[in-house]
Amino acid sequence: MASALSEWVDKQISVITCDGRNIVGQLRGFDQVTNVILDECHERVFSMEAGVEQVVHGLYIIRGDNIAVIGELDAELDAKTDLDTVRAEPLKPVVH
Amino acid sequence: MFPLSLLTTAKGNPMLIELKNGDTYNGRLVNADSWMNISLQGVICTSKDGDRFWNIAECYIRGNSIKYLRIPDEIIDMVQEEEMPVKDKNKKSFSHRGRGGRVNTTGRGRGRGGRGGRRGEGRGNDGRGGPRGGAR
Amino acid sequence: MTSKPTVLDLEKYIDQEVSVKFQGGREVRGILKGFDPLVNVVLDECVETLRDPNDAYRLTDKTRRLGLVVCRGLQVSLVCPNEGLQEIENPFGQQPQI
Amino acid sequence: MSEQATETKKTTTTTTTGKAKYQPSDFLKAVLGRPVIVKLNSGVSYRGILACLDGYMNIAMEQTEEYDDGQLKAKYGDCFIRGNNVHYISTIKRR
Amino acid sequence: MSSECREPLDLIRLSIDERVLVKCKGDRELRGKLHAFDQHLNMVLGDVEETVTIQDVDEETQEEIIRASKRNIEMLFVRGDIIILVSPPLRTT
Amino acid sequence: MAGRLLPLELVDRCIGSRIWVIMKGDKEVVGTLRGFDEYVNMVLDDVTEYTVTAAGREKNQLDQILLNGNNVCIMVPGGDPEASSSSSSSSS
Repeated sequence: MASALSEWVDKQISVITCDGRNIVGQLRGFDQVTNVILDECHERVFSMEAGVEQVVHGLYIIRGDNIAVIGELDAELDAKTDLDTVRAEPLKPVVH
Repeated sequence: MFPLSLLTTAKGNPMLIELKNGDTYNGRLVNADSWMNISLQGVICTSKDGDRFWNIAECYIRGNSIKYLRIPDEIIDMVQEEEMPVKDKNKKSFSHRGRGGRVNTTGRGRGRGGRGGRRGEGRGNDGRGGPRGGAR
Repeated sequence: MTSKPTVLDLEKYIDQEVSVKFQGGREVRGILKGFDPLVNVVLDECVETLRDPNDAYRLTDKTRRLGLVVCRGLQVSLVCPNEGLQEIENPFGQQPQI
Repeated sequence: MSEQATETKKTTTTTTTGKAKYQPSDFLKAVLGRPVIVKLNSGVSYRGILACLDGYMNIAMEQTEEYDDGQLKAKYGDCFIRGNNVHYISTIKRR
Repeated sequence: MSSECREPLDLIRLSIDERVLVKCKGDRELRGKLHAFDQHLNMVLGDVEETVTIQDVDEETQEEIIRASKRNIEMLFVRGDIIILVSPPLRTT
Repeated sequence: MAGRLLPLELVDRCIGSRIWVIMKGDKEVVGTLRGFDEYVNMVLDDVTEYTVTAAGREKNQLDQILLNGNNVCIMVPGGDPEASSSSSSSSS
């Protein structure tokens, strides 16, 4: 079963980790347990008081058992959203 | 490209590893295996809340206790070099990598300010995830 | 059973003091007496650093003595020698460099 | 605990001092049909008659009573408990 | 005594197309008709009533209030690893 | 010690005597080790179960138990928590 991720290689994806963080970056590779290579990635930190803070991180290997959600980033839609005006509660960690 | 082959290529390079308990480890990668078990040397350990720091000569980290690894950007170019067939090695695609100085890197993003909350049983690892032990 | 070498050969730390951290937040230190490829570890004169009852990942300065113990490899997150382990000031200026 | 645990033990390892060994698989065979207490990692415990058990410590019990912090919370005619939550299975002392 | 129960999952097999009680992690209980299950205990339940027990502390009186919120779901896929206990409700007292 | 000590050999030598088992969470168990399997599930006799909370150590006696080895962190041959003292000393 070709993994859905293979279509997104070299594309911009958004990952939500089990500790509630949101990391956006270019998918460079992945493996069977969904370990993921994210290049030129940055973390989006949401808060109710300020706009979305984007923290540049660079090259990441994220472990599959720490990933909750992966989605392809819609570049146009993302460009249109003004992250400075976005206010949101940060996600809580997954509870096992 | 496989994450574990990228990791192997990164041997000898500095990297940052955050564990599931929230501590981060900055050090040089000495060795890694197929379970992502890792040994680092010249390590600085930062506590979960970013308020305490330790110097450690060397440490063994178990793969399944890792959240993520941050490795220097150049490593990925080294791996692509190896993978690229010889003929088009010269016309290396130069996507605007913006590899220059990093802009407003404020480090650990949301890592600062402990996540707190009792982890309780922590990662309740339910033996069902991996390939099945016994015949079913 | 064939002992596939682990990524860190613990042999060189035999009879030295090491620290072991477990999944879920427990942490102990003791003299390394033995180990196996699954990183089950034998520690002598072992001492556990107790944790904050409300936060399993926050250590207190309270400890308890356990003596000769076997640490279960399945739950081990980290092993490091205590030789050269010392707490330091924030070495990162403003944020961790890599 | 995987499937092999319930097959007859392939290698019978006796202790270096030759002490009688009572393996988990022996316990599982001996406890079938007897009243037991099953404690889960969450602290909740179940008292009932152990009907059957498999290599993952999945448990089927009858006339089960659920206790949390010593208080009776529920009763189940038959119930299945998923093995990964089990902390221990305990026999009940013959009074 | 009970029918010969060779394997605990037999108890679940006996409950196919019957209503069952499924107790899940996170103080959640599901009551519904068991259509299918697999060895990971992933389940398909029909005509389900979900009960979530919530504990909150009343700010003024500081005493603990326990309330249950219920909802009905027509068809539900339940992932096996959140399941703690399964019981045929007919015979629960 | 003769040569390097294999951890599971030490546990094997403990069969027939008391053992103190400390789990990943806040649970501890002390009993006489009867046997264990390759997953270190253990059969214990005359068991005392401890649940350690901020309030203190809650004790409970049990007859014979099969302890799931999945969350076992530390095993102390012969050890018994009543004997050991919990002292507060500055961490090294």
